[in-house]
Amino acid sequence: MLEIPCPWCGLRNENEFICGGEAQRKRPADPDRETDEAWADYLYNNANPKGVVTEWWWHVSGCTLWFKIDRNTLTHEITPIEELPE
Amino acid sequence: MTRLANGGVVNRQRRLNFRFNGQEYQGLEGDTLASALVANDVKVVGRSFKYHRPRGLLTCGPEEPNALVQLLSDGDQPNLRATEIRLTEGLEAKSVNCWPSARFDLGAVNDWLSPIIPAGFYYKTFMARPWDFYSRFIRKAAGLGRLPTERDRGRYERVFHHTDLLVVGAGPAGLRAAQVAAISGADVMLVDMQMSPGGHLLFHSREIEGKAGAEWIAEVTAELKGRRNVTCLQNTTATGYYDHNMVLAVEHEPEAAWLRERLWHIRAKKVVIATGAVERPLVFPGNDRPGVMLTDAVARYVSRFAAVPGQRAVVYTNNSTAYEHLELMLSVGISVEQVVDLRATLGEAERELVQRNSIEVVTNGRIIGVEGRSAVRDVRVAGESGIRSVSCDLVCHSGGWNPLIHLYSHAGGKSVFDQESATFIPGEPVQAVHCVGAANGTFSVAGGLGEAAGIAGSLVEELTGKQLGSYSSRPEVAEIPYGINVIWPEKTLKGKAFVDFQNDVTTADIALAVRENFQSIEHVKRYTTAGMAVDQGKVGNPNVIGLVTKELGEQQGSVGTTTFRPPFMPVSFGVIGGSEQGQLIIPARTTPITRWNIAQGAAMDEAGANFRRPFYFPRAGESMDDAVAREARAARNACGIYDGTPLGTFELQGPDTAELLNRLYTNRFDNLLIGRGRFGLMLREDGRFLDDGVTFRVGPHHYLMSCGTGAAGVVYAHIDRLLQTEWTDLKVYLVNVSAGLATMCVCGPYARDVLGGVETDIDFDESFRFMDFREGRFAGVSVRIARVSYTGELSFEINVARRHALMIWTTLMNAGQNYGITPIGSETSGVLRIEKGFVSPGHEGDNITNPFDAGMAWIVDMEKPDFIGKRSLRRDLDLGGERQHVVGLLPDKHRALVADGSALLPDPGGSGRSGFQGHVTAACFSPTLERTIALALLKDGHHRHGEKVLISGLEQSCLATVTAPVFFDPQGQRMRG
Amino acid sequence: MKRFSIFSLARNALTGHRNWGKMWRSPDPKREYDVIIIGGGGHGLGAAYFLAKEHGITNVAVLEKGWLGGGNTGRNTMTVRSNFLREDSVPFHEMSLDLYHQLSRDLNYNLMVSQRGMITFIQSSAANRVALQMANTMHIYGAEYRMLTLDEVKRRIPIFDPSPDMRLPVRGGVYQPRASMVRHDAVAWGFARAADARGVDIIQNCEVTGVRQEGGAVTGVETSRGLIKGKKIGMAVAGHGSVVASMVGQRLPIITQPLQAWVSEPVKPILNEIVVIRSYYGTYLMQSDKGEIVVGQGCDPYPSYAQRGTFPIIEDATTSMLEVFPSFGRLKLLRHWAGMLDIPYDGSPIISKTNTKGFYIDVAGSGGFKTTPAAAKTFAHLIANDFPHPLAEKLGLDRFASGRLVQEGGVSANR
Amino acid sequence: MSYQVKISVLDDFALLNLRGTKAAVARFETALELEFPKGAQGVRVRDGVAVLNLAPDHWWVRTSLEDEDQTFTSLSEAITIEHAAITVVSDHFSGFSIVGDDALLVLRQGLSLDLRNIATGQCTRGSFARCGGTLQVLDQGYHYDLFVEASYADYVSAWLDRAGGGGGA
Repeated sequence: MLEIPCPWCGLRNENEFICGGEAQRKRPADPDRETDEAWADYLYNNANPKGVVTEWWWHVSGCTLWFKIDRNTLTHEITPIEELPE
Repeated sequence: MTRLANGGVVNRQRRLNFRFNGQEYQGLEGDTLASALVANDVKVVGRSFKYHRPRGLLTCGPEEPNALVQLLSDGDQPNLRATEIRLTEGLEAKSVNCWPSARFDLGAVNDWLSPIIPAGFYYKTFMARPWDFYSRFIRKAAGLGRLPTERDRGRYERVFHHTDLLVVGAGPAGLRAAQVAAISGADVMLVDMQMSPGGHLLFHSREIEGKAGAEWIAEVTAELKGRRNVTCLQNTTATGYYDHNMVLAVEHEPEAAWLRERLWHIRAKKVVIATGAVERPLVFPGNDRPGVMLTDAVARYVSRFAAVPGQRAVVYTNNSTAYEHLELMLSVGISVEQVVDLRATLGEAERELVQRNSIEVVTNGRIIGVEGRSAVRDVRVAGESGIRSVSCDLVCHSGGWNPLIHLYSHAGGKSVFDQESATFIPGEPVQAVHCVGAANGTFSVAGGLGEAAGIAGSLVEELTGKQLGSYSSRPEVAEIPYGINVIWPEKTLKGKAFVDFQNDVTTADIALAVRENFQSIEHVKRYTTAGMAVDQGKVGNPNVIGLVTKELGEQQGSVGTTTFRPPFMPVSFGVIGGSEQGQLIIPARTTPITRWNIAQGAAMDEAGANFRRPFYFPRAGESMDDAVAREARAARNACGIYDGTPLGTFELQGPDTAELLNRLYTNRFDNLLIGRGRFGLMLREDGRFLDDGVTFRVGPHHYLMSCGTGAAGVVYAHIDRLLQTEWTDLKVYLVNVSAGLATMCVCGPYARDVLGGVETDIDFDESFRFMDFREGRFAGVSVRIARVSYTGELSFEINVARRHALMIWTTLMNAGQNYGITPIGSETSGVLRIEKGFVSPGHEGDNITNPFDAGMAWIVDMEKPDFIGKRSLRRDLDLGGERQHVVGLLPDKHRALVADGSALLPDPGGSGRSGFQGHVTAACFSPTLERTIALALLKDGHHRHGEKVLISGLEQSCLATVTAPVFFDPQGQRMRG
Repeated sequence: MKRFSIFSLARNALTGHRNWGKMWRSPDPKREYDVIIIGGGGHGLGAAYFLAKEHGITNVAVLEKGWLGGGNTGRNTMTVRSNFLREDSVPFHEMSLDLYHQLSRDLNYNLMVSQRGMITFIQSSAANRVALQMANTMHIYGAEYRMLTLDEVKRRIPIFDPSPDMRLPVRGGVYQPRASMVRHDAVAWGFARAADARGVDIIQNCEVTGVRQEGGAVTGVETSRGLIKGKKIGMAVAGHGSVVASMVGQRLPIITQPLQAWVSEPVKPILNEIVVIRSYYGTYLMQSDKGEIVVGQGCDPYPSYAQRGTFPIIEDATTSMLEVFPSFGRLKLLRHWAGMLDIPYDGSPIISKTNTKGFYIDVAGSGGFKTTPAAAKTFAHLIANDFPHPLAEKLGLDRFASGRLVQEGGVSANR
Repeated sequence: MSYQVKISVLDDFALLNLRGTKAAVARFETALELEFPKGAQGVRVRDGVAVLNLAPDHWWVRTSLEDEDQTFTSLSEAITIEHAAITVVSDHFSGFSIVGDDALLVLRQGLSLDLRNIATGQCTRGSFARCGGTLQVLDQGYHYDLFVEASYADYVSAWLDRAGGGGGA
């Protein structure tokens, strides 16, 4: 059971969060200018690496913040990468 | 009876009667079932799984492979180990998987058939007929115990716990680690699976720092119990090590007496594993005969339970620990006929001990046979001076020690082969886990104590930052230095030599697997089933690995272990899932009107997001269809009322809310006026339906959005994610107010009359237009009322604070008495929806249609710069091609029965199409039109109006005409009037 | 290939089973092959078997980085079924079931295909609607999937004993009689033996670390045992689809997520059918021939390659199981593990060419054990002919470019 | 036979959900004459009005029921052009008070967070049983107030009854 570092609430058990997927899937600024192939890649494809990936996580039953962490998908080692905006 | 007159930790005043395999016996309080059987000279305790060979006790602990029993007297539990059952008055048990009895078992025929049923024989035969022809018999022979049929009444509990340092195992090393760590003030938790602390010190009287073992244990335990920062749990098994130092443990008899077991989720900052080791058997022909036991087990039965397993013993070993027990055995009258040592030379301490007690030792010795099918009679020993037969009734053997590295391995750590102790010990730890003592391959008590103190001290210093001063002293303990030399048996052995007692796997099976090119250890395990039984290879696996390595001609240690998987010991499903039974498995969410609905006798069913909603309100004698028809007619012709509270309701406030809505919905919202609402459609990025609903503009920067029940959670996540991860520049606050704001709908031609009958300052006349909302006082409380309609009728939706909801509801019911007000269920509102052809994301959406397919082009504004899903819609439009469209279906037979999900096929007599054409998304009998109607997805449906298609259901099929997807009041005059 | 039968068993008993010979050879890799299959599980070995048997292509190598069947083939719950929703996937899964039922005889290796039937409980009207939609669609393609009343459910499953105040009362079920259980390891071993006998080289401990290309076409693979040339490469590496496909720069619409399974201690036969408690966390369970209760549930809620799962999945599934089989409280969990599934966006398999010439992919999707023989057969057809098998036409990567997906699995809405 | 704990329903509480920028907070503080807590788990109390800091820009104001309207009005009037959201959510939540020596033995069955880190006079949000919960610590180890979304009230009270050791087999 993962222990995930929420920037506001600190370390919490995985059952308080929802995984938001790969963070580098940024929504294109102007989708109309995307080719069909680029748009399909954004919609459906993932890097899905075996190793470190930057992910969104949502502290849904806590402070409801969305935040990013680096997580190793093989060892589940987690590195917090977001400090709170003061 | 071979119970010693004194000694052991048993209460000789308290005799306990028990029955085993139909025989009456007596044991003492403090006995386990196993020790009581030993004290009563019971040799055969069970039958092996495959060959049904008679089996005796091999061990004295939880790793016991042979003595699996059905505990009849306590819940008829299957597959319990006799070594783990505390003896109680009136206990009754019998051996598993033998018929008619353990003494005489017909299954033993397999022992004679063994030549033609080697490992994996079932892959090579049983192919002449379908497997189920054979599996009927094979399944009966398989399976060990019998599962009871009546309900398990046990109460269980699940808890989360956090600690700084967790110590697993309260043997000498574990006790010392906890003792040292506790000094620092850090939170320490000590967990141990035995009934009382002490580990192997309970079984072997050893002196530590000049004190007797038992005295040392009592001292340390008292010290720990006296500290507030220490939690001690006995009779608690740590069963698994999971991510980020989460350890799962099962507490068997918690002090909260109404509980049978408690499951602990322990999140620790640091973990010390002090789980000790189990003795490894030697591999020799007949090593499974009743009366062949591990040396450590013999010592435990004698010293702990004063029960003597045999009178004339032969000791067979390849290491020094066997010699530690010789004097104990002699002291209780066991005559040591001979010691057979596989090694060429003995250690100096061992030689001195055997000379002192004039015991005959055969070095370079091998046991090449054991006689006695249900009790050992004699053994054949091959030494330098030839082969001799030695008569005996007990064979104590020791092949070395297997450190219990299960938890360390679950944590992700790899094990390494230690040549000196010839076993697998922990390597580089993964996660914050540290092994000490025998679990770390340190087989001396003194060494274990030193390690434990050193590691525990450094860990708590790291945790607390405090210096603890000197603590890693290495006490002197009287013990023989550990020495071992593992010699694997040659292939020329005659007779069955077992490596896995429970699954009956012999050295011949291992050789066969390797010969057939199953050379990975995982292949050998799966092909021979070695290590796959209930004991999961705790005693046998290292022997399997050693033999495979020898067969491959590799260097010992080069072939690794199979994967260690939780749980360390089997765990009852009761404690895993039994704490949230019945209504607690999934929350049943309620509204203030739920109890009223139930009181009215509504047929409740599951709606979205775990809400229970009334499906229809049957009156006496009414079927569902009758009730739904009555309710629908009331809504169309008089007045219907339903509870809309489960719908999602969100407040959006901020200067950029209009821009946000423009990007979320397919239609425009930036031109919505205050006091007005608008129906909006929300898509996913892939252009498919997410949800639809009405949003009102309450103030300059203040909107109220409503959405479908099931979609509420998904829509909230969708918007919140966009605000926090993509459009972080938009100033909008999103607040979920679904539960706090009750929503009630009054619809139908008399809706205005019913509302008029209530004291209010709100005017409900024609100036209150469709999609307007007004705020004011209603029945004495402040409300917001909107003209929104999901039924196609004139309809008013009343929003009121939850605390007033029931009062408003009953007020409306009273006001509507003489207007035929009728509560309508969601089955009925489903019928009304189909009659109006309102598209539902969950039915017609079906994850594949886009708004154009659903005939909702009117709500899609492709001129907007961007909205979620727009790019995907453009892709759909550009690619074109045949798509499934939403259509209406009118069955030729007016009263045809059409089931949801029925498939659509071409009209047999009609157009040249073939194959699957689509399916019915929602069908019903329409009381308004007095005929069956349906909505459906049909290939190229928009262009096939007027065509006939065949509705193919499981029970019956019927022809139907394709129409536009609306059957009643297409212009919507009733709801807009 | 030595024929296996009761007679060959008896004959070999006389010589102490010393002359059985190898099930498959362990050759050193040749410098070049016509076809290189990456992945020695059921799909990879099966594809090699069908290439040899149905297309006469035998100069084939199957490269496995670990031991045969060590991936998902050795980690599933042995269930094979074909109850699906879409016209583009029902026939494909039906073919898989048909092939399974004749595979023991074709391979002369007993896969222990036990036709137990599968009963999915219906606990809400929404569930009833989905069951009907499946039943009607499958009915069109001759696949039997019929509704059961509550009494019929109770008659078939004697130990079905739900508590009176169940949160979602069982009101009936939907039944696929042909759903079966198959001994998973035997699928890999059976295919390996038969493919090896036809000349296919099966090479274990040989990890592919790179794919060589020239002018947009593959020329071979770099492996832990050196370079192996080949103009056609088939990837069947369930759980590692993205990792291997990235070697040709191909991104895929999949996420790797653990799917756990666990077994109880073996007990005497008490349950024949495969039971699915769909509305309680998608829990399903059955009893193996050995007597163990085998249980599974949905995937873990986040991507992982760790081949182990998170415990709450087992807790929720156990609570669900105890709701319909309360006597299982005393039964004990013996062992739990996890496979790694490549979960596609629409939940259906991907058997397809890619942007790189000669590089073909078979991504099993959610639960690849049930599709093993059909995927192997259609994958072999694609590799041999460079155009898809009729039943796999709609299962290519092109469905993602056009957005015409084969929507079987639940789709995470906020993607 | 059950734990030493008294579980009862809280009925006299009003909750106002505040979202706002720094500028808005300054307005809130003057309106309530109370300095807002800074940082996670922070709570500030001034004669019966408590402000709980739930997230970087998210607070609850907890007061008595009869002060609900007056508090809402004074907060709303304090805001002019600042970006803020003030919402009465008293009806959105149901409250339970858990008091007794065994309070932690009940809470630890539903809360996976580390209760050692939440001291008297602090608050936090986390997953509780199968829904979310907001915890306010009145006396660490002894007296906790727990708020859950109102539609889960029946479920949580049945859950607490069971966790307390009561309820049938």
